Amino acid sequence: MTGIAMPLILVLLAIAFAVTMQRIGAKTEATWPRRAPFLGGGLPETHAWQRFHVRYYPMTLLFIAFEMEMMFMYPWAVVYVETGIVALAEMGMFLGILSVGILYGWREGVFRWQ
Amino acid sequence: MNWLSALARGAEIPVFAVAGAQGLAPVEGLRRRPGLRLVDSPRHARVLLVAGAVDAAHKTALERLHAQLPPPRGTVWWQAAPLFARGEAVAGNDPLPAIRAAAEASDPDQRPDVPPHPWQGMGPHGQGGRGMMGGNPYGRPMAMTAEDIRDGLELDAYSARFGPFLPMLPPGLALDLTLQGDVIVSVTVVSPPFEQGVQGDAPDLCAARMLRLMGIGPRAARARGALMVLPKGSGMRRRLAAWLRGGTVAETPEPLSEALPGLEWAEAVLWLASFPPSQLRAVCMERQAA
Amino acid sequence: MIAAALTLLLALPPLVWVAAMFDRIGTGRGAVLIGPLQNGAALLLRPNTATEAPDRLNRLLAPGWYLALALVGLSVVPLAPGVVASDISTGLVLWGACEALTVVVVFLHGWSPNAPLPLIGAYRYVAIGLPAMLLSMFVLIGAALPAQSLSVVEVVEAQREIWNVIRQPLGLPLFMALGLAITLRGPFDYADGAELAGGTSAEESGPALALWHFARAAMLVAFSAMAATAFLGGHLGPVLPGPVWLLLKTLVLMALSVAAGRFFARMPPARMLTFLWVVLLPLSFASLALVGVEVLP
Amino acid sequence: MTDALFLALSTLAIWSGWRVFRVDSMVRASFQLMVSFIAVGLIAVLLAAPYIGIATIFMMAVEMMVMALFMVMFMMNPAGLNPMVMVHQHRFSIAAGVVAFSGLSAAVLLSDLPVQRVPEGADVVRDLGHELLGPSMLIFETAGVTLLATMIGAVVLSAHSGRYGASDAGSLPPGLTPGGEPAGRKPDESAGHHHHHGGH
Repeated sequence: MTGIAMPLILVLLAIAFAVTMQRIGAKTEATWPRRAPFLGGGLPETHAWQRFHVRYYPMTLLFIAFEMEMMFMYPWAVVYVETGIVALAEMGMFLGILSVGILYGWREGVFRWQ
Repeated sequence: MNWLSALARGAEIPVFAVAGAQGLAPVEGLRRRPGLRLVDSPRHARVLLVAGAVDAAHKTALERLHAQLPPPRGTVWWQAAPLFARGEAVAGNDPLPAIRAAAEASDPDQRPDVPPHPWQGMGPHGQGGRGMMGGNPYGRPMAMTAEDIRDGLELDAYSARFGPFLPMLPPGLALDLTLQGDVIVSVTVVSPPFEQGVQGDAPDLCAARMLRLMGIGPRAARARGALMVLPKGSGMRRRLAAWLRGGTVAETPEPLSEALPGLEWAEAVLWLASFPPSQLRAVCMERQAA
Repeated sequence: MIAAALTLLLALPPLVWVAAMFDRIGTGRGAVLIGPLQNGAALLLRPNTATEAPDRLNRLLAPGWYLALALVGLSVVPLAPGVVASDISTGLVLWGACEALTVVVVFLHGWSPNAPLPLIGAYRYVAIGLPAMLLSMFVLIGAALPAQSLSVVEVVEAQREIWNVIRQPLGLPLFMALGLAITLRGPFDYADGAELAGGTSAEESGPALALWHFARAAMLVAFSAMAATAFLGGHLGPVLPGPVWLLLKTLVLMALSVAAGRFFARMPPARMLTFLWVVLLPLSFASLALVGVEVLP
Repeated sequence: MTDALFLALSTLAIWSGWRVFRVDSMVRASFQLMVSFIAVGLIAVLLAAPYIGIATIFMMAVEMMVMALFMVMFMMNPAGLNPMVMVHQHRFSIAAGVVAFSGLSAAVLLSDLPVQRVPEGADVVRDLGHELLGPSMLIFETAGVTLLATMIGAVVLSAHSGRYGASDAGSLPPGLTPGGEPAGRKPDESAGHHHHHGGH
């Protein structure tokens, strides 16, 4: 199982390339006015890093549950044709159950900004 | 790297344009000029172009912006009185020769090289901070928790002055905003948009500015689907449709400090862009006079 | 395997150049051929400036990771029968993992400068990038059904009779939605849009910015090659040799993606989130159900 | 080749796992953990589990992304601008770590591990699929229901918006007759705050 060796080599190559290229540009001294974050001439009071108020957090929880379920579908897809109608029915049920989750989430407004 | 420099010589000059009074229409006219490219952030630019008069109250803001162009950088004052002694002033209709010249220039910073707050060597680790959240680590304090207007989670509120030269806001509009996440919690208008005259309210210009924020050009907008992406009930669809038909918009916006809180950033920016600059200026001036 | 990888590495820069040309066509700027190269060279020679207290390591590496993900995604695409750089039996899942990691990398790119506009861009992108990934999972599973395998090689072989784009007509448009999301384009460009003055790259300049654009274009190439393979039969085709067919189909899909990115307007993110879950996701259910009924023996 | 890859990947997994507790930034910690999991996933691929391995990478990418969102959202000093110690209950955690490590090592070394080489070219994904649709069908369907319960639970606990408006504004349904009393069960007055609380 060395099929993963090639992707790893490609990752290393890409990173090496990117780091080398970033050494090309001219060097400048980073003065404080140069380093200030861009706000169109305005200034922030604080650092931008903060306890960021994510407005879609219920969606991410729904998403994780959904993603978990999707992982069952890959092996299912491989044996689908062999198993035939049973597989169709089973996955139909499975997806039906989860669609209820999406509908519920929609009704409760989790896809809006909180 | 000689071949790289030779290749780079033919490149378009990236220009960050600041539109002053009566400057919006001329800047929009530069958008399709070959030889230069208007960019959204000063970090991407080689030349700072100040088009139209900027009053002295904005001198510091302009100097800050100037410092954010990576050096070497140049400045061009186009139909504007220079606010600091760098770059070349152009009065005529074509700033391109001056921009070409500025692309060879190398202005020094206009602002003193001091951190926003002193921090070096302070605190237990020398990074200027104290404890978990205190002090000024690396020159700035950390944001602190505050009430939120939407979901009642007390997370950090980010307060900053946005503008007066942010490309997605009307030129000249400076707002003191408090954000929680990307939702605006409170708004104070610091300075109103610049006077743009009749040209600034031209329907095609207003529509093009709004459509640019939606990521498309005016040609794609002829398919009416573009209107569907705007939120219902905010009047944005109506106003953009009017502009696309070539009509003018004469609606008066609500005062910004009441209309913007509760809006998420993209909505707020689109809402502002859906009014002609003159109307926004009028409503901000009214507030300041009162 | 090594020959295929070398071919990819040699073919990627010209294809990135072509992607940059596509981006330039129709903007009325002229110099379609040489313009992107000149602008790229000029950008490489400019300096990158530090921001206040940035996450230096992640800022340095983010464009590289993005490029790496594009390369790994591209490497599962078979160039001709039996010629594939990463010969792994679960290629479709590996591609999915690259999509997921792209969201992480774009987030890091926006997080690392410690500046407000990139930060907002990063968070908005996560909101849209995550559910957009579900679409591609459904349509790629739809492509795996007739192949009875998760290997991309098998997916191509299963299209000898009939291409997946005919079996699963909704699949390609839905996959293109994901493509626009991972290449930060048009209606799905919540990371680097104009309403954030460049979003996650608003604070980048010089080589870092050039590389980010390079990686975006490389991701467009990777996505188009994958879409051509999963839906348009990949290297299959009469008369011409396989790699030429793959190249032609990839170019067509690149042009289509660029055009779609220019044509569709961007919604405010909350609206797009609802649209994704309530309209596009059920459509991808339907697409899978359709292909499921079709391939039943 | 495989051995060298295994050694490199396990070193990466352990090193980045250790870094999780040494960095100051929540974002770095989350993604260090992700790197660790990616290395473990790749080791699983080496162990002839190509689906489980790659799926681990896939899942961990999105899960660590979401974890980073929540960590930054709720932790003080999320970017580690002020240095801090990521570890709480230092001594206890060291002891727990030592006990867990020695216990697991003992389990690995002392138990009689089965030796069943996966035959070359075996299609393990297909076997997994047959398992899911055959003997483990009930487990599979139970997982569906469990995940639905998870979704509903997550929405109930975290969402502030509701069907009838924001939860702290009462989220009351409209009346059965126009202008009538709100339909449904009356919230218990004495119970104070009700269930929607948004995770303070």
